[in-house]
Parts: sequence; structure tokens; C-alpha cells
Amino acid sequence: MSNSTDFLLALEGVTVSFDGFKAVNDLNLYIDKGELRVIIGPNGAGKTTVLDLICGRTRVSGGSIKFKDQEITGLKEHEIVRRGIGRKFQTPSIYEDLTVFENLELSIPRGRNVVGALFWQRSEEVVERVHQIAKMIFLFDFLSRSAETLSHGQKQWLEIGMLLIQDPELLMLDEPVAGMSVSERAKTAELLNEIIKHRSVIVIEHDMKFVESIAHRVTVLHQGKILAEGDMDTIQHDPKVKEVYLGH
Amino acid sequence: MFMGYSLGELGSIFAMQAFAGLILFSVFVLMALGLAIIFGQMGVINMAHGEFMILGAYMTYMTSHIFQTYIPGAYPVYFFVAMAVAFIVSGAAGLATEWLLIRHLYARPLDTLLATWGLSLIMQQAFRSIFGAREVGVELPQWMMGALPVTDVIEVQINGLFVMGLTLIITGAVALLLYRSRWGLQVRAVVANRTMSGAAGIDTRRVDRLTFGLGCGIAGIAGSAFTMIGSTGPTAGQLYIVDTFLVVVFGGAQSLLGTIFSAFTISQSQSTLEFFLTGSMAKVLTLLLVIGLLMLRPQGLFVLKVRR
Amino acid sequence: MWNPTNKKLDLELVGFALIALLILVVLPLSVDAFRLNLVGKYLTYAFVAVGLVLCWGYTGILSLGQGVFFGLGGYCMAMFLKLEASSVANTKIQSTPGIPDFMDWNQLTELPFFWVPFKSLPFALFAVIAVPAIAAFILSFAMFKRRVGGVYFAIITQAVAAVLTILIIGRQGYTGGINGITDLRTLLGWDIRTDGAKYILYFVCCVLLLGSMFLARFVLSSKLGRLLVAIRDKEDRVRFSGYSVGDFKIFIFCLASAIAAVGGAMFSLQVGFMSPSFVGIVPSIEMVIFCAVGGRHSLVGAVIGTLIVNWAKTSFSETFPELWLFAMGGLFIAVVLAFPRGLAGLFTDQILPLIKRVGMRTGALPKPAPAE
Amino acid sequence: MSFDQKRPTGPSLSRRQLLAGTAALSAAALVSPHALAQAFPTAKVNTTGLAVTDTEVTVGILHSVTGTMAISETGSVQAEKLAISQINEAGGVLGRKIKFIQEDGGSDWPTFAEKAKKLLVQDKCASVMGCWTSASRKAVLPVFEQYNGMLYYPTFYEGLEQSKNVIYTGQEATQQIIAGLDWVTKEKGAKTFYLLGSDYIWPRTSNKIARKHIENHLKTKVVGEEYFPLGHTQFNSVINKIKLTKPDVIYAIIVGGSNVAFYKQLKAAGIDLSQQTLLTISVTEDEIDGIGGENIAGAFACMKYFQSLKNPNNEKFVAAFHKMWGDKTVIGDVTQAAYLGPWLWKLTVEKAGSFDIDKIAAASPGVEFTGAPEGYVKIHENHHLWSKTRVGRARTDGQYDLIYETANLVEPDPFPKGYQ
Repeated sequence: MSNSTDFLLALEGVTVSFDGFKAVNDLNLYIDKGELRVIIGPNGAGKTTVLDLICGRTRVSGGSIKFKDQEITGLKEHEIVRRGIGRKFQTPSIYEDLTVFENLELSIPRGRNVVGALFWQRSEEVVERVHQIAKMIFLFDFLSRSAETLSHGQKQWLEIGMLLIQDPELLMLDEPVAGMSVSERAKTAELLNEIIKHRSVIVIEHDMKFVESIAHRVTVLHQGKILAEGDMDTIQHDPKVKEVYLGH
Repeated sequence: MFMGYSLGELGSIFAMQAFAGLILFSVFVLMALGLAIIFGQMGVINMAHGEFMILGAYMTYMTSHIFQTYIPGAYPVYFFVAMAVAFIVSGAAGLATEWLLIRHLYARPLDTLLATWGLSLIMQQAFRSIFGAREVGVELPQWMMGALPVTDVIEVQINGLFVMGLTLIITGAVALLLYRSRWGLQVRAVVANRTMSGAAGIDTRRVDRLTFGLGCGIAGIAGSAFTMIGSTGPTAGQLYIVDTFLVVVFGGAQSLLGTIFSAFTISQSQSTLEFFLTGSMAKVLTLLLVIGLLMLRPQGLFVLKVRR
Repeated sequence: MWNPTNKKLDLELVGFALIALLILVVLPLSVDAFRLNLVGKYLTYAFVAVGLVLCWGYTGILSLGQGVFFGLGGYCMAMFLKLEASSVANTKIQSTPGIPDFMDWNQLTELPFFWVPFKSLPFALFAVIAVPAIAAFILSFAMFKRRVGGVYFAIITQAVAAVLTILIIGRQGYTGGINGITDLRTLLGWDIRTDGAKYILYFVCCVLLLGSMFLARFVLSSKLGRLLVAIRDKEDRVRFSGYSVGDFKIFIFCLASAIAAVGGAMFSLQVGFMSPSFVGIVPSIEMVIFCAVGGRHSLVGAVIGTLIVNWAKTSFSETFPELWLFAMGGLFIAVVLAFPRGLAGLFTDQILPLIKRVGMRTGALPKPAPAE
Repeated sequence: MSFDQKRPTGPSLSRRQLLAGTAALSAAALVSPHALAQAFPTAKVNTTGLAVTDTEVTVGILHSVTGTMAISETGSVQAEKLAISQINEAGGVLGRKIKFIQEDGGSDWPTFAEKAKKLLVQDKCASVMGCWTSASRKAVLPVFEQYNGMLYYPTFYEGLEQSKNVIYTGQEATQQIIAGLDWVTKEKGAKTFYLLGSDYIWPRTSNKIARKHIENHLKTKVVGEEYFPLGHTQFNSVINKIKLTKPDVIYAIIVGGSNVAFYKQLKAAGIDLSQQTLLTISVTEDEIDGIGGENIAGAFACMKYFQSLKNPNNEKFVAAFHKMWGDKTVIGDVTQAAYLGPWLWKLTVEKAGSFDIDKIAAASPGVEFTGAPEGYVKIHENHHLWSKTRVGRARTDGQYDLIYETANLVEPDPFPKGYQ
């Protein structure tokens, strides 16, 4: 299985420990091209840590992470991003002091070095691209607003938009609907379904209803290990999963 | 430089040098402890730390005067009273500072740096206005001066022993407070997760205030102890700050142990280098060494590895 | 239209013009040569403040050691001037004529190797920028690549300032020690001590300062400027947008340091000496307060803040020397507590809306033109 | 040198007027100041536009009142103010009362330069008493030379300087060092020396002179030489080295807060200054105040003045000083030297019969002050003072006992041949 080159992302034997505590333990995870994978699990299961490991925020203690069949462990965060992996954080991580337009503009994957940024021109093409994404994330009317004035849900969308404009091959979303109203959730689900047409997506989510509305394949993490994997239906009826969630 | 000395003499010299290093270590720990507690708890460097120490030194000076004038018979033990006074006054000043200044700035650690620097200027001028621009001499009880001969050559300085003992007691007390008391539990909870602790019913503001007060109080005791080895003047606090900051920063924010190890590393390298080089070069090399090591361990020596 | 940054920048340009008017026209016409020379000295600190706006205000990197770069720039300039002042003819009475007096007192019999290139003005001018920039690069590369930031970086810059001060004072045969490099006289034969020369140097200083401000403005209004704000705001997000955050921090820190160094060089020229007392911790922190009072996010504010604080310092310490530290300390605290955005913030938040309201009512003030 | 020969042949005063002036001078106690001032019309005695009126003359006082140097400079300010008020009581200078403008150097050298310039350019001060550290003097020196002012500088310093525009009322390094080393060698039979200093120009230069004198003239040995950054507070390592090398004499030039730490730690380390000879040139009575008499008692200091000197001048001076500034204030070497400044200036002005800087500069050599608390001083051609070198031993009450003084005045030699 590990020899296969079909996977977009392959984690094999990945382990990480914080002062002796193994947050992730010998984890194997494979993501196909075009797949939408939802990772669920109780608090402390290691979900966010897995994302941290993939995007280089935390270094693995052992094991390998391959993206498009190339080892990415040890690369710097920005290098991993440039390979085509985008990451959304749990709490919306946007530039509050800048406008929505500027937030999106900065995320365009060009002019990323010092000189490039210094002599960056805001061309027609750039404006168009920003407008296009802004429409997608329902923020076209807010482009000139300072990002800190947005609602919580709008901030979440903005961050998703900032990732979309990078056009990553793998998009990782950490609780994208946390703190959203019901209507915002529906819109977000719609947005995600739009997004995944072109790329692979990993979503961490607690909200089972939301998971049902988007999930293709679900992985259940527990204590740093995979407890179960399969489609939503199978998972929901898996006795081990039930125990972890309800058992105590 | 070791030509012409017998092995025995050399041994004694190294013993004395090790002792000198230990005194320096104690001094660093004493200086840094108060600051480290505050830094660990709030991520804030109190730039007026040196002035809080000098406040303690002035309190010692005043106490000694009062004893000399009113109860000369009790003079030999005035120092213990002075330390208590220093702790209370500096601690109270710390509480006031927290309430007036620091609590408004928790979200902005760099701004706290600047505000406390402003405070240090004000305190310096206040000292100057109250106690005069000149340094004051704090007279010590006779039993604290001098050295105990161990062998013919090796002598152990009494005030060095005193500082070491004091450091041990205060460090022990702080450790007990932190790891055995309810307040300590709350402090550690707040350090680990401020929001959650607040939600769990811990009055984080009160914890902050007490921590800051305690840190400043310990600075006061340190200042009191330093009247034995250093000068007491309006700007004397400035003499200690760079060393103190480096010890704390090098030790890292999270643990008391880090501060102690960092004080140990810095004091030993400084006192060893001082022996082989001149004082100035030793200082420069020590500072560079610390900067270099900090580069290797950006968050300090002892950092808990956690998911950020 | 949806970009308020541009509106702000237009206002900034007005501020630039006002500063130019103030320092190029109003002050030279209204104060005597003595006071003008003082203003010239203050303006050299304004270079540091402009640099601090870049690295502290916009990027969130607080350096408590900008005096190091101000000093390095100043020393590079002073070394050239000192060599010129130490011609064989001027130093006949020394045991080794032709070397600076302090070297002679320290028994040096020839010029140390690193002094030799400073005989050339082009090299010295190059070094004024290059030496501090390289020093800043080494420091920031080591720190930012290892992601040392915040309070840690501030304390380390402080330690660097302490190290450099000790070195300069301790190696007095090579540096002039605690007295510094004094008694600078001529620049390529032109006497810089006369009132006429001071006038000219003052204007050179003004022009360079305005140039630095425009350079800073160019940087800040580029995409890089917005990236700096983004880094200050959410460093991780920038990183996960594919930028190497360290590179940008290094760049802006070096730029800020180079600008500070130009100030230092102008200081040496205008004041006639350079000493380690500008390198240490205290002057470095004072320079931060100049910037903070004026407004750390505003180039105009930083320059005005520098002028006001220094003017206050001079006049305050003339009349109430004892009170000066109280005033300075109080200013620090007040600015940080009550006006974190400084005078510039006060202006944009309080005064500008007022003007606008009045303007709207009378219709006198045209709306700012749309940016696109 | 003769008075008349030295006087420049400018248009200011005829010989007759000058004689009249001198006569008036000697009768100063009898003649009212007003009459004296009339004998020296302002237009004649002030040809360069200094702040001199028919009744007043303005001088500057330029010291640090704030910052780290304020501790040291306070005494100088007090002494200068005392001298000025005494001169005014005695009728002023050429019948004019001295008015002073005090400026704060703020322990910051450019501020010194700035303020010096203000005193000269704006206030037109006829002379300035001021500066303490060498760095501040170096900073103001070009200003005084450029605007032709006159500075009376009180501190003992490293020498290597001489200016038409400065009168150095303190000792240059050789005056403080050589006689002291000779004495300690002769009296204590010292063979080995350990040199210590704060790391800046004065201690380094002084130690260099000391080393040359020890090695080349006394033919004895320096067993160690060390410098510490200003403000250094930890001396245990060097104290160990001292114990290791067992020098006959510790020669210490440590300044400021470091001083306090050094002597306290020395005492704590069990080095008993009644047994171990320690000679310092940096600890005056002022410093002992902070160090604590009990910590330094027994140490020898080499100065030109001690508060405890027994002579009528000094007794009057100390009494007046205490009356003006309180009984508890102590008077150190530099404070006394600062006190000389206004007096020397007054004497020089009256000798020159003019306030003009050029004339004062030229008239200075040879000016004698018999009322000096240190005894008798005279200005040398090189603008430094002839003065005695004295060795005192510190008592627990913070005063010095005079142990030794040179028989004659020691000639100032700011550029000592063979010592550089």
C-alpha cells in the first residue's frame, strides 16, 4: 500500500511526542486526489496536531509525510505551502488591520519574496481574481471594509477565501463552521462543496450534522491513533466510535 | 599564570574560585527570581525591576538608621527586620503598580516594557529627591562581615554564605508556594491557559496582582541583600538590569528551574572567564555566549514542548 | 474606492509637506543659528524614529538597541573626519604624527588596519550604510530565522547595545574609548564648525530625512508594507500564505538600521563628535519613546514626536532639571496607557474628524478622490 | 614672570590706569565696589561683548544635576556657588557682582556641548565653571575653543590635554600618581603592585603611568592589571586573583557604583586593609559616603586635598561650606578644586584688569591663590596648577588622616615624557 503513488498525501508511521506524551502515535493516513476527508474525534485526540504536522508547524518525531510522492517533513512552512498545501486555523486567522481586499491580495501566490513584494503592481488581473474569490466567499460587498469589522462567520469565510486564492491542491480546514449561525453553516457547506470540485480537502469538525452534509470519508482519531475509517454511515454505527464518544 | 604555585595552592584557588562562582550564582538567582515569576506568569519584563530592588535597599538603609537611633542594642539583627520591611514595601509598591499600570496592558507585552521603563525613570528621580543624589552607605552588623578560614588559604566569606542561604530559602519558599499552595495552583493554571482558568472560576486578575506583588517583594529582598555587596544609589538599579533580564530570558518563561539553570550557566561562565581574562572581556564574552545560546534555544533553556 | 490605505497616504503626503515647510523654511527663518543646530541634532534622532516606525510600528519588532546602528553610522563618519583632522601637520606634537590623538596616547604607532579604508570619503559613506546594515543583518538573520521575537528580541538587542558599549569603551586605543571620537573639524578641507557650514549641514540633514521618509513611505505603501502589517498581526497566517516571514523581518530591520545609521552620520557631522553614550541602552530606549510619542504607526508623527520630546527635554531641563525625569517617565507611561498611537493617533482619531465635520458643514473640504 | 611683560599690548588699558586699578584693588576692602567698578569702565574691561555690566558679570555653572553623574558633580556645584557668594561678599570681581547661570549637563556629553554653546553664545558668560568627566570636557572643548570661552575644570584627570581656553584646577595624572608610588615604595617597602581600574580612559592612562613608573623608575614589579566595565558589581574573581598573587600594594582606580561593591567585597573576603596596603586615587571623602567608612578604613588615598587638612584656610573653608550646605556634607578633593575655579578666575581678571578671554588666558600663568584650602596654588604655563601631592589614610568615620605630603609643589606635566 505504501508503495502506491496514487495518493496526494501519505502519512506513514508518524509519531510526535510532547515531553513524553505521544500526541500522535504511529499514524498512517492516506488522502486521494480530489478526496474530501473529515477527521473527527474527541478533544485531545490529536486532530489539530495532525494538521500541524502536515503543514510543518510541528516537527515529527518519527515517520514520513509525503505529498505528491515527495517527502515534506523537514521543509519550512512556507515551502510546504508553496508545494500546494493550504491550512485554515481553528480560530479565524486573518489580518484584522487590513481590508478584506488586502487580505485576499496578500494571499495571491505571487510576489512572495522581498523584491517581488516591494515592486508588486496591483494589476487588472489581480483585482479580477480578488473579486472572483470575494464573490465566492460572499464578501464582495465588504471588500473595502477593515477585516476586524467582519462577523465571526465572515472572518472564517475570509480565511477560506485567502486559501482558495492560493489555489492549493490540498486544503486543510480546522473547524470551519465553529461559531457560525445556522444560515452561515448552510452557506459554508455550499461553499465547501464548491471548493472540493477542484482539490483534496481535509476537514476537522465536531458538528456531526455539518459533517453529514459534506462528508465523503471519515477518519476517527482517538489518543493519537486511528480508531476507525470509512464512510459516514459505517462510522456512525461503529461500536468503538460510539464508546469513545458516549462511553463515559 | 599558574607558574610557581604548588598543587595544594592551586587546589585552594580553584576551591575559592568555585565559591566565588557560587556567590555570583546566588546573586543572579536572587535578582532574577522576582522578575522570572512575573515573566513566567504574564510574559512581561518589568523594566523597573532594578528600581524595586533599590527600593528594598533604601528600606534597609532606613531600617538600619532607625535601629541605630532607637534600639542600638538590637542592631545585630536589624538586617532581618530590614528584609521584611523591604519585602513589604517593595511588594506593596508592586501591587500598586500592577493596579495602576500593568493590568491595563496585559494584551501588549512590548508596551508594558516601555511603561515600566517610564516607571523606572520616575522611581529613580523619586529616590534622588528623597534620599539625595549620592550613594548611601548601609552599615552592616559586624557579624556579617569578614571570612571564615577553612584552611590556611581557603576562606569562606560570611556574607557570601548569607546570600547563598537566603537564596536557598527564598527559592525554596517560592517553589513551595508555586507547587504546594492554592495560589501556586492558580498561577500555574493561569500560565497554562488564561481563558480556561478564568472560566473555571479563578480570579485571574487577582492572581496576576499577587504574582506581580510577590515578584516585586522578592526584588525588594534581593535589594536588601545587595546592600552587603553593592552600592545603594538612585541609579544603582540600572547596574543589574541587563544581567537580570538575560538570566530570565535565557531561562525561558515557563519554569523556575530554567531560571536557576540559566543563572548557573551565566554565573559560572562569567566567573570562570573573569579569572582567565580581564573583567571587561569576560563580560562581553558572556553576553555573546548567552545571545548565541538563545539563538539555538529561542524560547529559553527550559521550554515545555507543547502544541502551540 | 475600497482601499482606505490610500486615503491615509494622501494625508501623509500633506504631513510630509508640512514637515518640509517647518524644517526647511519656518525654523531656519525663525530661530537663531544655535537653536537651529539643536534642531539639526534632534532631526538626526528622527532618522532612528523613522526606522522604528518601519520595524516596530508596522512590523511589531521592538528593538531596544537602535542606538547601536545610530552609533555605528556615526562612528563610520567620525572615523573619516577624525583621520582628516589628524593630518601630519595637525598632529606634529604627537610621538606618531598622522594618527588620531587618542591612538597616540594609547601607544599605537600605526593606524589599525580597519581604520585605513576610512581615509577615503566614498568608502566612509559606503560604510555608513553598509556596516550597520551588515551588523543588523547578522543579528536579525540569527534571530528571525530562529524565530526569536517579541520580548526576547527586545532584551537581546539590549544586550547587544551593552556589549558594543563595553567594547568601544574598553578598546580605547582603537575607538577613542568613553570620550568617543572628538574634535572633528573638516570635511574634505571644508570647516564643518562654522555657522555657515552648520546651516548647510542642517539642510543636508533635512533633505536626507525627507528622503528617508519618502523611502519609508514607498516601502510601506507597497505590498511589502501591507505584508509587514500582516506579519505584526498574524505572523503564522503570513507564513501559511507561502511567505518566508524571516526574510521580510530581516529586510525591514536592516532598512530601519540603515536609516538610523544615516542619522548617526549626520549627527557626527553636525555635532562634531561621536561617543559610546549614544550606543547604549538608555539612548536606545529614549529613541523608542520619541517614536512612541509621535505615533509608532506614522512617519510624520515619529518626526514630530522626536522634535517635540527633544524640545521639551531641552527647555524642561533648562528650567526644572530635577523634574525632567519625572516628566519623561510620565510621558512614557501616559503615551503607552492612554495614547498607544501617539500624537498622530490623536490627530487622526480626534482632530481630523472634527475638521471633517466642520469641512462638511461648510463644504470647503473636497472629498478625497477615490483611489481607483 | 612679570606681570607687565605678559600683559598683551592691546588698546584696553594704559599703564597708568592699570596701576590705578591695582591700587584700587589692594584697597578693595576700603573702597566701595561701585567706586571700584568705576575705576574699570565696562567698555574698557569688556571689549568682546561678554555679559559684563557696570554692576554685574555673568558666569556659567555647567554640571550634571540629573543622570548618573549627578552624584559626583553635586559637590562641585556647591563649592562653586560657595566661592561665588564669598567673592560677592568681598566686593565681587572688579567691583562687579557675579551672577551665575546654572545649566544641567544631564550626564550626557552632547548636552554638555549644547549647554556650553548656549552659555557662550546666548548668555555670553565671562567664564564657565564646569564639567566633571573627561568625556564631557572633551565634548565641550571644541566649543570653548571655537567661541573663545574660558572653562575652569575641577576634576583630577588623565592629562594629555592642554588648551588656551581651559584652566585645569584638578591634578593631571602624574601629579596624583608618582609621588604616591614613591611614598608607598619608600615607606612600605612595596615590591609588587596589582593595578585595578574601571574600564575607561582615566584609569587606563593612570595605570599606564603607574606601570611605567613602577617598572622603569622604581624597578619593582606589576603582578596584575585588570579593568572592569563601568558599573560592574562582582569582584570576587579578581579578589581571588589578588589572594593568589599576594601583591604588596593593590593600586585601585575604580569609580562610581563599582567602588562600593569592590570595597565591600574586599572586606567581606577577609582582606584587611590594616594589613594589606591599598592605594587608590579615585576615592575621595565623597565616595566614602557611599562605600561606608567601615569598609574602606585603612586604605591609602593619594590626593591633593583632604577635608581634614589642618590649616587656617581650610578650617574657614570647611566651616563656610558646612554653613551653606549643611553639617553633614563632606568635601572631597574635586569639591575643593571646584572651589578654586571662581577664585582663580577672579584673581586672573583682576591681574589682567579685563574680562576679555584672551587677556585672561594670557594672564593666567603665574596667578597665585594663597587662600586655597589646600594651601597655596599657582597656575602653570600649561594652565594646570602647581600643587602638593598628599597621601591620606581612611578612617572609619569617612575622613582621611594626612600621612604624607610632598615638601614642594609638584609641577603639572600633562604630556609626561617617558610615561606615555
